[in-house]
Amino acid sequence: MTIGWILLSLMIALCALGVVLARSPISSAISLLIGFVGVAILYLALKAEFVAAVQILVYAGGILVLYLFGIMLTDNEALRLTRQTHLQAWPVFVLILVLFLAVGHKLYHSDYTPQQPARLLMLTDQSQVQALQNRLAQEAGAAQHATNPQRVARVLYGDYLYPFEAASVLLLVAVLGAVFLAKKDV
Amino acid sequence: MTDSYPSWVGFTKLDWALDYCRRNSLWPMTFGLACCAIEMIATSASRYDISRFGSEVFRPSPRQSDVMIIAGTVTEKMAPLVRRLYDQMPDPKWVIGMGVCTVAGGPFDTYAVLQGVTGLLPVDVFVPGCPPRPEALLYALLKLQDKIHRPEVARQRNFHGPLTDRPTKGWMKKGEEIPEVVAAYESKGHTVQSGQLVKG
Amino acid sequence: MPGALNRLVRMVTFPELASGLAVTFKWFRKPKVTEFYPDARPVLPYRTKGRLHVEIETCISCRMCEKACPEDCIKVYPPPKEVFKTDKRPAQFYISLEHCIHCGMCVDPCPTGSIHHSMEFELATYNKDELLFNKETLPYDLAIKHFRQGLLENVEQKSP
Amino acid sequence: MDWNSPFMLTVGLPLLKIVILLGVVAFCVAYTVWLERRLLGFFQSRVGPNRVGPAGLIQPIADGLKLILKEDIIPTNARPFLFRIAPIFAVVPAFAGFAIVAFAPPAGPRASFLISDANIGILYLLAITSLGVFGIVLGGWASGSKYPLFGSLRSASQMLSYEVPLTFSVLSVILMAGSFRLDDIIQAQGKLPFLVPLILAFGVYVISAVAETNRAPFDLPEAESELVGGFHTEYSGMRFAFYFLAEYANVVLVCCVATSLFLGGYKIPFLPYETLLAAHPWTVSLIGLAVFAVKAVAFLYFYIWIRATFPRYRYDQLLKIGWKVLLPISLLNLLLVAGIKLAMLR
Repeated sequence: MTIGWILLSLMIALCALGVVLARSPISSAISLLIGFVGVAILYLALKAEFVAAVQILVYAGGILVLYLFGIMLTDNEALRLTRQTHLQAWPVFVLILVLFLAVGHKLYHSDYTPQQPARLLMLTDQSQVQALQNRLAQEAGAAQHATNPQRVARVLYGDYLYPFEAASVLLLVAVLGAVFLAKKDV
Repeated sequence: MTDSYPSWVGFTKLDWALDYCRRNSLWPMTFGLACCAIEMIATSASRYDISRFGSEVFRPSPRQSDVMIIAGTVTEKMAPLVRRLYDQMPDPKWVIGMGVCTVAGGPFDTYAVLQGVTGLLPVDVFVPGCPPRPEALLYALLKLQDKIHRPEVARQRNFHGPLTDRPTKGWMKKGEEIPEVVAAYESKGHTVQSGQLVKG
Repeated sequence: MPGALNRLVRMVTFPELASGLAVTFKWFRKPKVTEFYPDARPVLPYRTKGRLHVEIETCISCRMCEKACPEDCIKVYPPPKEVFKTDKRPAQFYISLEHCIHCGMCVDPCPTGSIHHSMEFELATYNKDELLFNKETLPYDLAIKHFRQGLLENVEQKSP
Repeated sequence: MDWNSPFMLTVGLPLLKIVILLGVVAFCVAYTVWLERRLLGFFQSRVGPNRVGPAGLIQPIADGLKLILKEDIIPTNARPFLFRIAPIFAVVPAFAGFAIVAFAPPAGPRASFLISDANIGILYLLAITSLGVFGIVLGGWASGSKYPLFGSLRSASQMLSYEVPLTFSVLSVILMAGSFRLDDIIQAQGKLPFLVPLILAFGVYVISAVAETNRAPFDLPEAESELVGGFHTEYSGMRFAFYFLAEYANVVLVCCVATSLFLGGYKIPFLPYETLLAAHPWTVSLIGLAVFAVKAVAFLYFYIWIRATFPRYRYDQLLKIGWKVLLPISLLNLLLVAGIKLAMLR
């Protein structure tokens, strides 16, 4: 399993590199597709089937096709004739490396365990923490028999209802803005 | 060797089977140049129904077609395009020249019309007629199928003989009397003997 | 209000699409119109203009057909003069199906009715040369001629 | 051979099932082509292919072998690598979708007629079929020619547009059944197929499924009169056969899914399958398979009937139907179903 995980992570990392470094935009899109599929397999290995399916459905089947649209409708010859450099990639690479090391260091030295929801970390009162932990344990017991989508739904529409709704309002605003911008005469 | 097997075991060659597939799946190109195209369309329509031979899949793209039916007059201006479409077809490919225009220019003896497409393309089967009947095109298709399956038939000269490996039942043979005609003659007191009318 | 209701019902039930489907289904159930050509002989009209048949025995080498032909696909070679006095049959007779457009213009001027259309349409060849017929290779069928003559008799009998 | 060994249970048996299913599906797809050609012939008052073998039954084999034997052309302007792999992108999702279709009730603990009893079955199906668009888009782009490019662009936008109402109509089924598993959905239709309560969703599903599989009257991507052959104009021989296979595999998949979601799958209403299954497992399973096949073929017949009847839509009409008619209808239907479900819970 570990070897499989390492191979998969390597594949995803290579695909991510391919997205950034590939000269042809279509190669970028293809490696992005393979990366998405790899991430979906990773989710499957973590028993998060719902997220895996949504990952493929939304990112690979929807958004990436729109990217391909954009690529195909651009003037490919002109793009090929333009001299391209990857000089910008180096400072970005250094920045990402620093960020990665910082987050890794912080994670390595913290007592954060992924089982706890983020809300648990924000609480300071020990009794509150205990109560919440009890409730979570109960819910986990109940969720043991629930299917994966049900568990996702419970988290999404229970613990994180307000952020979820806020995000949808934000998206709606973005959609309206896009329509407004794209319309020639309002 | 064949004696040691039961009689229902058939022996064949792989080539035979592959040629059988090829000849029964001749997809023509959607490609008409003049009035013969109308007859070609009629051939694919309900009454003559070219689909019975597996050839109704008229492909719009030369890449997927097997047989090009040059249906009509090939003008000098169109000739390079016809050749180009032929070149774009993948092997193995065949050509049926339909109508007298493709044989020798037909009625158009002018500077603008190619006097026969033999110099342009290798034509497998010629169908004379102006335009030929849909059945004539079907006959040409059958002849082409014969040629694919038994290439040796194309080398021998046969003057409109019957198809070599297909029984043509109910066909009129040379010198054979048509029953209705004979009946009509006999009602008038005449007789017909070996194709000759004998007045009674 | 009933109009609006009607419109709503039409919007939901798509009667146009249903009637279209009904039409195709009607044809699905009907007997088919296809002729099974190689297995069954097609019923051709009486005046089908098939391949030209020439009865060399009755031809008098008058070259009327040659002159009438708009495509110059007929070539008649009359016999030498001495022979012609007694035997008027052509020395050679060419019909080129490479050019023949089956117009029938050669049939009408023929004084002896030696040249006429047949019902033959199976003319496809592998070789272009086979479309040129001469006196020896020109097959013809008297039965067809008689059939056509019988037809003409019938027509004459019908029209007073 | 030890059928109870863990290796057989986890690897051997599923692999065997996959091989059998692939064979069966490929066979079904080939004869779907034959059925379509025969039925189209009947609809057009002719007979269709009937001379190659008895009733033309060898026709699909002849076509397939011929296509495999044809020359494989890669145009000069094409991107060779993408051009080669694009048909695979089209075929794999079409066949992978069959993994979760429950064809018949299980005859035993290890004799089920489906490969994966995943609890996200329908979501997996939607995800996998949404990948099919890549084969079309990449194939059209890699051909290096304008008609395939236009065909693939049309196809992609059409498939993206119709995926939304399709998903919404499927969601209402999921809401009714309360599960993503196809088997649960079929079990929920024991008394009444979802066709009756969800007639609106069924209509939306049929229309968007026809559009998703790029079939007439929504066969815009390969509109011969405008674009030569759509995205597969430049493809010949075996690669074209792959596209052909993918298209018809998608058709068969849509028929199977419609049977499972709306027509009650292998169930006959009011027939107590469970008690019968305990008594005669194999008989009931095979009867269930036959019922499924009959329903799927009936849906396929309807599919071909539609193709034989309606003319092709114009492109703007197509998108208008997708976004302005089907999407509101399917949303409304979803809200209705959710409301009824909520009222029933109370």
